[in-house]
Amino acid sequence: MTWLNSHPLTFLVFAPTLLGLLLLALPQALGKLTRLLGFLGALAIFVLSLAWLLGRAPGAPLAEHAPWFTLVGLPVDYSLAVDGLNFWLVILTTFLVPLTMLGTWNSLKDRMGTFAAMFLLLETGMLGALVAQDLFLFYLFWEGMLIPMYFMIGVWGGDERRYAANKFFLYTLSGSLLWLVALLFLAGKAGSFAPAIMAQAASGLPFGVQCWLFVAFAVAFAIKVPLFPLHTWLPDAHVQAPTAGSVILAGVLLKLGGYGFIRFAIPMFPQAAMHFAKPLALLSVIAIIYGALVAMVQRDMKKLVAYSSVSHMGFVMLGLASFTVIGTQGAMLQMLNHGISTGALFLLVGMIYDRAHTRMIADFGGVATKMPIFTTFFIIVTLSSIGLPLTNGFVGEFQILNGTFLSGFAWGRAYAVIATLGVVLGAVYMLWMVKRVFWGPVNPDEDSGTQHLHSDLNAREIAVMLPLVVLILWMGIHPGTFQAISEAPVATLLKDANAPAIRPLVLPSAPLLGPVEAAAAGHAPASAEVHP
Amino acid sequence: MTGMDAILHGGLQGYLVVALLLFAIGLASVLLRRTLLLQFMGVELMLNAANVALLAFARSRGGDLQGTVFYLFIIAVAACEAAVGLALIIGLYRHRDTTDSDRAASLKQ
Amino acid sequence: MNTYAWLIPILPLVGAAFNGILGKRAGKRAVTVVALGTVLASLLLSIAVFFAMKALPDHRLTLDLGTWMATGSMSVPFGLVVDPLSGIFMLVITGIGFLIHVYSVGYMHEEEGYARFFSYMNLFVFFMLTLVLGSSLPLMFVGWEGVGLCSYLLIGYYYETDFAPDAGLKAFLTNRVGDLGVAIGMMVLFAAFGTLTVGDILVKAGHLGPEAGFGILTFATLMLFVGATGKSAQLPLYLWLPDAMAGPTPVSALIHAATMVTSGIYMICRLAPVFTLAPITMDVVAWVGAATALFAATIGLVQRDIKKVLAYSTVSQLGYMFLGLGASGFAAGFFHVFTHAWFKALLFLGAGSVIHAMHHEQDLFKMGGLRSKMPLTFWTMLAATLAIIGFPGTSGFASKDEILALAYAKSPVLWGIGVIAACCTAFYMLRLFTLAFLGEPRDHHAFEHAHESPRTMTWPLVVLAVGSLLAVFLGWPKAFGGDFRIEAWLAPAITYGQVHLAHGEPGGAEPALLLATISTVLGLGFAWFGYATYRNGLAVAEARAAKFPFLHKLLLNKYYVDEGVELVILGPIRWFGNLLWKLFDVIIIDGLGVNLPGALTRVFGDFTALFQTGRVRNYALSMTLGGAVLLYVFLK
Amino acid sequence: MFLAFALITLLGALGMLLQKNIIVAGLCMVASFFGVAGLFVLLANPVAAALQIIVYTGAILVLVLFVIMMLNSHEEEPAETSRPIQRWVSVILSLALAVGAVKLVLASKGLQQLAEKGAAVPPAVTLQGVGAVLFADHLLGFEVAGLMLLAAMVGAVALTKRNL
Amino acid sequence: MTITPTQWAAILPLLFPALGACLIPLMSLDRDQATAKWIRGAMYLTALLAVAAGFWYLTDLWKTGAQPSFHQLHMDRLAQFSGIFILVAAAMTILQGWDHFHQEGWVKGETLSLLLFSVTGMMLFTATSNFVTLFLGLELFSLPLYALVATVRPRPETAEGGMKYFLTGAVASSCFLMGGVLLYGFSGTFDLKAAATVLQAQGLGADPLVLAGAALLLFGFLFKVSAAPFHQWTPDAYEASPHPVAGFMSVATKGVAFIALLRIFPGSLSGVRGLEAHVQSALAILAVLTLVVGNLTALVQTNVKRMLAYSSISHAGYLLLAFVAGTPAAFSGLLFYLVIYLAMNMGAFGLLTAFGLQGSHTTFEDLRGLGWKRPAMGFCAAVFMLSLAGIPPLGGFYGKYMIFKELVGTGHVGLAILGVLASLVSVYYYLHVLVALFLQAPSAEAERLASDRPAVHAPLAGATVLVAAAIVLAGGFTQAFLVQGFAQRALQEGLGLFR
Repeated sequence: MTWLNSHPLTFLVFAPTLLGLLLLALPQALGKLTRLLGFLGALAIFVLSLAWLLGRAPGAPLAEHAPWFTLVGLPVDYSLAVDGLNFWLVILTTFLVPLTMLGTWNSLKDRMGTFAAMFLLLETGMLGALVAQDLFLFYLFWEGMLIPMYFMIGVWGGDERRYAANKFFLYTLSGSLLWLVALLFLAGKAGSFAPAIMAQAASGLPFGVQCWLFVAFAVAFAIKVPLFPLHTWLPDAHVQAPTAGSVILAGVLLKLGGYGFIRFAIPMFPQAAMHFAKPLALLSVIAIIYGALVAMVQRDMKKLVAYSSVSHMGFVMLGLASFTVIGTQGAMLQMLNHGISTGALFLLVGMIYDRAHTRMIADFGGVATKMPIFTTFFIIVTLSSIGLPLTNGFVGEFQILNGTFLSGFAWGRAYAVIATLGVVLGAVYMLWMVKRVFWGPVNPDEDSGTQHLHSDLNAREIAVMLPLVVLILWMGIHPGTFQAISEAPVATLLKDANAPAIRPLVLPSAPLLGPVEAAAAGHAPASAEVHP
Repeated sequence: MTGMDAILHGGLQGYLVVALLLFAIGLASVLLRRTLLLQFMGVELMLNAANVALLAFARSRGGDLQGTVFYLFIIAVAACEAAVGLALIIGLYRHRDTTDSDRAASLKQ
Repeated sequence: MNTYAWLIPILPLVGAAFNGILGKRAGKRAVTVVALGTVLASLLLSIAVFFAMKALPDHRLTLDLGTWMATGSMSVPFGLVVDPLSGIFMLVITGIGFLIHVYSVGYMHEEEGYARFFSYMNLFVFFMLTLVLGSSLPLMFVGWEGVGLCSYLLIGYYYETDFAPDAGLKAFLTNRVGDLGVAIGMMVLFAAFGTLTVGDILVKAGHLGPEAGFGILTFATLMLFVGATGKSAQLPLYLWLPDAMAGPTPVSALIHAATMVTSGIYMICRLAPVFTLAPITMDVVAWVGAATALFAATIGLVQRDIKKVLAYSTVSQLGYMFLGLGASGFAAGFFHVFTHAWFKALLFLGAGSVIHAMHHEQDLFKMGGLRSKMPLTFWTMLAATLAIIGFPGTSGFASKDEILALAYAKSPVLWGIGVIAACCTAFYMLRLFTLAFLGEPRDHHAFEHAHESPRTMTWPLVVLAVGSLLAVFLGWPKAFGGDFRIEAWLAPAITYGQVHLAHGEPGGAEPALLLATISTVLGLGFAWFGYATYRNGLAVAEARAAKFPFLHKLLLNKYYVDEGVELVILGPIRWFGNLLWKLFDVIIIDGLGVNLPGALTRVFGDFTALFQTGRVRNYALSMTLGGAVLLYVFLK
Repeated sequence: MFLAFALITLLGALGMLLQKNIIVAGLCMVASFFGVAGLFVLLANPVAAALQIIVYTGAILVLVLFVIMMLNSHEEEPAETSRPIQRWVSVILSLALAVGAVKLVLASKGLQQLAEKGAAVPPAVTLQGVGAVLFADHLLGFEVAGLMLLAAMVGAVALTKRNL
Repeated sequence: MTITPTQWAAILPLLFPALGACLIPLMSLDRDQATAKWIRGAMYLTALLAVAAGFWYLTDLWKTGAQPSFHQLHMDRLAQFSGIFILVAAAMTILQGWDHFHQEGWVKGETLSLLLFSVTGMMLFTATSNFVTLFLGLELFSLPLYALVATVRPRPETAEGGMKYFLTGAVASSCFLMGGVLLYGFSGTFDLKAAATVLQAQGLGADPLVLAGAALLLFGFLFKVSAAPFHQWTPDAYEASPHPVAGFMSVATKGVAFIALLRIFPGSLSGVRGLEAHVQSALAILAVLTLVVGNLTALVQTNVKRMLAYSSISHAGYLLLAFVAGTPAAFSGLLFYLVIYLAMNMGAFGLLTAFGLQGSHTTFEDLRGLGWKRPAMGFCAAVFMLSLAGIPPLGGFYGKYMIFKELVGTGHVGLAILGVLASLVSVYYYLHVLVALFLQAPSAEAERLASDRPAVHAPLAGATVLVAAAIVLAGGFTQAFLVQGFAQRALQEGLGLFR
């Protein structure tokens, strides 16, 4: 017990592995039992993570540090920590895993135990990558995530699963291998894998080298995000993956890309990051619009949601590229939002797929008549996804857009205005899909998906969706719960990075507006940004 | 003695030239002949070339006996190679009824 | 009392939640009680709060309920502001809302989705109240988008039909385009003023000189106006409103006539000091308003669907309001909102009553002679018709006249357009009225079964009719010697924080009176013309239409705008999306960027595999080549 | 004398390389080995010369010729397809190697020094001397050579023994 | 002529397997042994015992830290390290072969005997810097392998594979010999360390014939590690040979050749100034070629064994990169890599045995769905393939990690990028195995294999595969221990690096 108290993060990260290995060791004949065991274990881990993370004394950091090994003259530390930047992402992960297990309870017919084990191994990878404070450790977890995900897509996926799984694996690996070279280069210069020391070493390098290093980091993370034009693995992976895989892919895996930027790429190479802010933002804006336009013409619901992910994650990247507290905070929240909303969407699509065995939009029509509860949930999640105020989607997007508009870069305003178009397009593709699937008369075709819908959501499925809906509203109405903790770290980070000050619009003549009033008007808690 | 003279008059250089030419001819027969037995003989030639060079060097080092000892070992190696090599050729002949190495090319890609 | 003001929006929300989640199980009676009860409670509370506000010295009641979003320099509170402007709106929303709720009890009583309907309606009231009471722009935006959502849900209420979901989608998406403008406007205002709280913005704007308006503020206000055109169905974003009639009639009355569609006007009034700083925007507002008023009115002339006529009429009247606003007549525009709320709600409810009586027959050409069958509806509709055509002494007369007077001051052309639109309005309203209630019944079967509506439906009509007629006393036009009391009422709200706000000054009394007389007489003339054309059936009208086949067809097909939008905007966007997907995503990025290198690698692999010939001589040769390379490198 | 033996050696080898008939090629090989033995005599190494004739010519080549007879293929089989690239590249490489070898020998200063230093003819190698060195310095090598012969025998048996 | 105890200590580890090699053929003289299972058992046990004794003796030696020698044989730390390496590989091979040779129709003891001879030769090869011994060691381990490749005589292609291996190998060893003779000629000594000193002292380091000799010496090593373009025998020989023998060749041959290369070039010959640069630039070129050819050709293979052969070629490329970096850390990375490589490649070939694939039934098609039929073996397969691909946190990653780190550190960023791109390509064909095992429906062959045999088809092979997987997995967590405790000590105390 004392060990647990002193190593809560180790436990949190590796408990899923232990559980997963246990499930792998259990005989296959126990199929359903292993599934239950996996779920209960994941639930327990979630509860523990809540207890440890929320229950700690305010301000007390949750960290573990121990030297691990030294190879080729480079010390690698076993260094884990939870701080403002990853706090909620950790909880999101532990939350989504049991929820997804419950949500896809009956989706799989065979090898349920193995699947649950893969899921838990993936959880270890994700949690480890989130809490790792040493880049080598981070890299281990980062790559380690690929393996279970590969099997989840490849074994339990759709018809094109082999292609999708290989593509996912190779695509993401290609970025991270090149990143590894950059990592080794910098670690060699710094003599350490600690981000702070590496950052210091990086700052001593010529600017051109810094830029190359940043690009290597950025490409690895951007593939995960995924940022246009490195996104094409995502639609295949999402469509082919089983529901649980899609949920966790959208819910957590993509977040790690954005998290990588804010945790490593930006603080380590602030100058280069600033240098590349414009191209990053441009790609983000393209991703927002492009993802939305392509989503609009999709025929498969899952693919549509997948492309919507591209669009939504574009917002995250735009917020990060703005280098303002508002934008970055918005991006952090948007990551959580996307995890909840898109995760929920994939769950819902999975639920209807389990019943109708099709995901093609044209196969449906009039689903609302058959499944009113399902429809209600779908609409709520849709609204969250399109950023309706009072749902979570709005807060994130609003802050990102405002942060971008205010950013110290000349392009900020134009990009913010263009990116706003994405909000409109988001409504177009989502609601158009809703219209074609849910509204209208019941699809009269005998073989249509709607005709195969015989039951509305059962209690289990409602129990899965309710927490998500509650979160959607909670995050929309009181985002402070989720943003307060990252406010100070983000502000510090941007200050350390020497981010350019925000650029308010200057009105031509403001004779009566004195500086004192101005300071009073824009109150800025713990922030480098003060409106004049 | 200049280089060319030394070669023609049986100096060390001459032996080395003979050795290296013998080596080249041996290699050429591995590359150019298709009959496995002749290719094998090419290998024997290459070994012999080494022998010539070895003993020539040994001589110019004042009749170093180490060289002769190594020569003994090389002969043993050549004998062993002959045993194994010929056994392999016979084994191949039993299956394929040929000693043409180009015809024994089912393992490829 | 004031600290409970937050209950005003929350009560309907509670009702919505109850009806949405439990309504189906609780039964119709409980649903009715909850839905009506919450709105009624809200109404009573509103009245109390309104008078409490009036009693305050600065007519301004603010309430801070905690933080919504706070990060960096952005801080958005949950706060309410009740001042004369939002106060009157609040009363209209809860008051007319309550009446329409009552009406709906009768109108919807056979519907299966009764609870769903009332849940949406309550939710709408909540969002509408949030819109008007919210103390900051994002909070206003909550309501702004929220009412759009409710509108979407209510238009698509008959979701199992084909057209209703389409109409709902159209409404939501068109509104979204407008919301884009509001979002951008908010960003600009935030960047310029450093705050999103309306009060603070107004205070800061008040310190700006008139020269501040060019550039930034013009852009911001124009963007906000784009939002207003979306929500208030102005050119070019009016398209959704006529289709929105697919929803149940009470919805049309509440949302698409009385409240939601006027939120654009509310926003401009709310931000009047900022708009005033941007004269270019004001011109745009005025001209767009005028153009919409005329454009929609002409379409209204030939429509056969009773609700469509009213819908285009609404668009046209909204145009009027913007015309007023654009002419700096914030009070005038707002007053028209107020009066319009009464009579347009009444018109819709009356139409609903007719439709109800005719078993969901909406075609005017199949009605006729209903006067005898439904007298109460007839008389209340008459009151509303008189009000909308500006019959002297009615509320419509007062508000319309004030707008026209201000328009003349801005530009005589605007006045001219306004008058023509007013004449068209008079014509099609009388056409509607005549076709529905007078003359001979054209569909005898339906006529036989027609009957007066139940009491829950008729007494709201009566209340509204009284309102339509009496609302005039709030602002008897100055042209006719009145004091236009509402202007003074609203002044604390509209000039809030202002140091030097330029007021729109109507011209002197003499031309005003003359112009007012001209417009009134012309309107009445066209009203007679409408009556005369249709009193004996359709023959006269058809003969006349045949003389202008092209024009008639153009109007009948609403200038082919829907088709044009499909052709010019939606089609290309879909085409472009497909292009991006099939060409860019699949072929260029995935094909050339991802699969091609993969395939090339395989091809190279096939190539290198060619060297593995299986012939031992080749192997020896490549080894020899390798040896040669080694020798070369070593001896180099 | 040197030239004669050298020519016998090289021409015998060339004959092996170019001769169509396998048996003739084998006999050329014998000639070449005799030439090598002659060279060894010139190198004052009668022990090596004797071994060359006894072991190489007497044992190994006879074994090879025996196998040639056994396998019953006296002529080189006709080529399945002509492979000019293989042939020409091989020829060029071999020639380059030969020419390069001569050039290397000529270019090597160290070789020249060595040749001058060791020009004096040393006393002939005796079997006694060889034996002494073999068992003193190269005991390990001797043992290993023994193992190797055993291994080769086992290998040959494993590969060719008729009944498994 | 007495042999002192320290001399015994130096040769005993070699004597055990040699003794075993001599004994076993005697056991198989009995004609009726095909029916007598116990004779087979006795032969295998003898072989295992010989290996175990050598292993036990070597580990004991390692613990004491003694580095005895016998004439030209120096049983120093590096030799002990490689001896342990070879013996472990041999033990795994014997265990995997137990059932497999039997199924392939070959039960006689010659196979085992040859294997043990080869083991002896390998240990000798890595334990000396004297050219005579080196050459004899090379031949002693090569000749039995030529024969071993062709032992499964009923299969027609085995003799072909053996012949190819033999002929190319003979050419390579002739070149090796010529190189050694040239170095001897100029230095007057067969001891390469002394030769280097002499050459440097007499200023002959840059003599063209000396350099040519060094190049020819390198030729021999590169052939044994199967670096391109000396690699072409590899896939053919592996395909021809029984699975355990292929595994043994891929691991042990490559391993000893790399260790001997390490001992001779950066070790013994380091005294010749300027040679290092030549070696590095030559190896850089060949490493690139090896990586490209190995990986690309592996990509298009349909036969798992051939794929593994090309993969072993590409691994030679990574290992060669360690020489390009040329730092002690890179060499310790190399040794660590070899340890993991031993486990994962023996395991990978052992899988084929454990899955019961015989003869030429080793295509990807034959593997279909077997992963689910034999979950434990499937799990091992995943471990091996992902480790071969260098996916963290498996052991294979750390080997590459150390080599790449040193490459980048010594300024060869381009080579490092090429290396990672190559491993990206390699991921594809390693995944191909997993695709076949897990992602495809079982083939008829898989169903048959699963139905008519016990759960793990060849128990001993299965066990070795499991052990190998355990080593690979553990390698991912004990990497620092392995590197510092073994690889670095071997280099430091055996070769004198890290000074």
